Amino acid sequence: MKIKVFAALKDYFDKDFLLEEDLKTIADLKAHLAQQQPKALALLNLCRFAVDDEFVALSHLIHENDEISVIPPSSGG
Amino acid sequence: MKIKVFAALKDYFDKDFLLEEDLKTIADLKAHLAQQQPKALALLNLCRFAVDDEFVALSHLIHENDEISVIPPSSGG
Amino acid sequence: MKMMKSALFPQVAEVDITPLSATDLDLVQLLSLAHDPKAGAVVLFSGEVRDNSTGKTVDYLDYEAHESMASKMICAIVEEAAKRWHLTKALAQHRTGKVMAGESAVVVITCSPHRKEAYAANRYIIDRIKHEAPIWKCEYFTDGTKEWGGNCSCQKITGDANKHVYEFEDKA
Amino acid sequence: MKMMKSALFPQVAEVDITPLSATDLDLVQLLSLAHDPKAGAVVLFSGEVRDNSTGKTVDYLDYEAHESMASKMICAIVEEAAKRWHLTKALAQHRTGKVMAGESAVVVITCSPHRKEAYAANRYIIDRIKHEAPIWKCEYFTDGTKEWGGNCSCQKITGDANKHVYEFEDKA
Repeated sequence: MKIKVFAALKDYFDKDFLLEEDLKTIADLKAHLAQQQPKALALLNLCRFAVDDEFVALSHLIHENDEISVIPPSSGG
Repeated sequence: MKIKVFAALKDYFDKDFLLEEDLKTIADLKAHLAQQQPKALALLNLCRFAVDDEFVALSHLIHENDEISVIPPSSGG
Repeated sequence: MKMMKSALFPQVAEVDITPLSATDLDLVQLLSLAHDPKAGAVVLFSGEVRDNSTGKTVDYLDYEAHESMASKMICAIVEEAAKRWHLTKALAQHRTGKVMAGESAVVVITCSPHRKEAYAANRYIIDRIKHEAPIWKCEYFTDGTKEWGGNCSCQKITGDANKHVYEFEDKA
Repeated sequence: MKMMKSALFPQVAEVDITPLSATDLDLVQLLSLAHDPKAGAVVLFSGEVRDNSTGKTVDYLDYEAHESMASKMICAIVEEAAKRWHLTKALAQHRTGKVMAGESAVVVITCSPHRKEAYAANRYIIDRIKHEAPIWKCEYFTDGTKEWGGNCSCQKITGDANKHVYEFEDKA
């Protein structure tokens, strides 16, 4: 799967990267990312996740070629 | 006194004119105008009166050299 | 005439325009006058002449004003709003004379650090100008007829053509 | 990208702009695009970069967006508002990249026959864009420091950083 992160998440992760791990759900992905960067946990807990530009729940099943966006709370305007 | 009228009142009166009548109050002036132009009564009943650019009550006492504006309801904007 | 008296409202920068204009309202110039790096939120309202009214095609409107009273009243309304909502800048300008369909008859611009205040103040200013300023429109239709603009329908509620219902009040 | 799909909302004229812009927002051009002789009321909101934030002097902001999601979301919000308030025209455009203090970061224009709907729809659009669109600001200060913009404080009320409190709801 391909992961894209935005805004302050880029202080902890590359802005996009590939993950080869066997992660079944978005919840698994979130746990994996928090494990990689424990300092990002608070921010990850505020994030939404999107697959192919659609927001998905933590229970969403990940497919091998999914492009997953990790979306911090908006601060536009 | 000098009288100025506006908007639809000009269908009934000159836009400004002098009155020599002995009118004590704004109420007297209103009654006088309605007597001159009975068809203007409904509109006069909706109007406010101003002396020297300040709105005044019907009980306001008229002075000889007052300039009195007869102000229909606003329809600006 | 200055729209703002800095002696009264030192927090409000002066915007040096006339509240009545006999020529086209220049929205671009007014926006640039209202521009303020301390304001995060700018709200502009433009009241424009619709091309139809009561089922007839409008050619143009002709606005008449009691100029001295309308000018003072617009300034006072803008100043009151600027004070009440702590605006960084505020201005309003109303046309007089002939305004063609599609042209702007009145513009209100409010600037504030936060958008809530800019919207509320803008609405307050335009509602009071429309209801209270001694300005009247006469509609000229393409069929050659004309009609003096009716006043608002507040009278049905208040029982007095000069007492108005303001939608902004619950938001202030 | 078309901001409006006339097939869905035949009453809304199409305004052919991109919801995101990497260059200066041209308020004058946007106002002229939104111009509509059927609209008596035009409301423009411009969200501008303030020259200070949390006590520090702001040099510029840098806006990052999830561009495909933000574009779709802005279009959907504008379309929903246009339908809900029967707008004659509506558009919104948000900056990406570097926006200097005093420049406009987001513009919303709503046009309607009556002003109440133009104000309500405008507020709805900007509130939803600010709360929901995946767009983030990073503040760069004149002292050389930078800071990612915090999200709104709705979480204090809703208990969820992605559930928001909307002030427009009581006016819809």
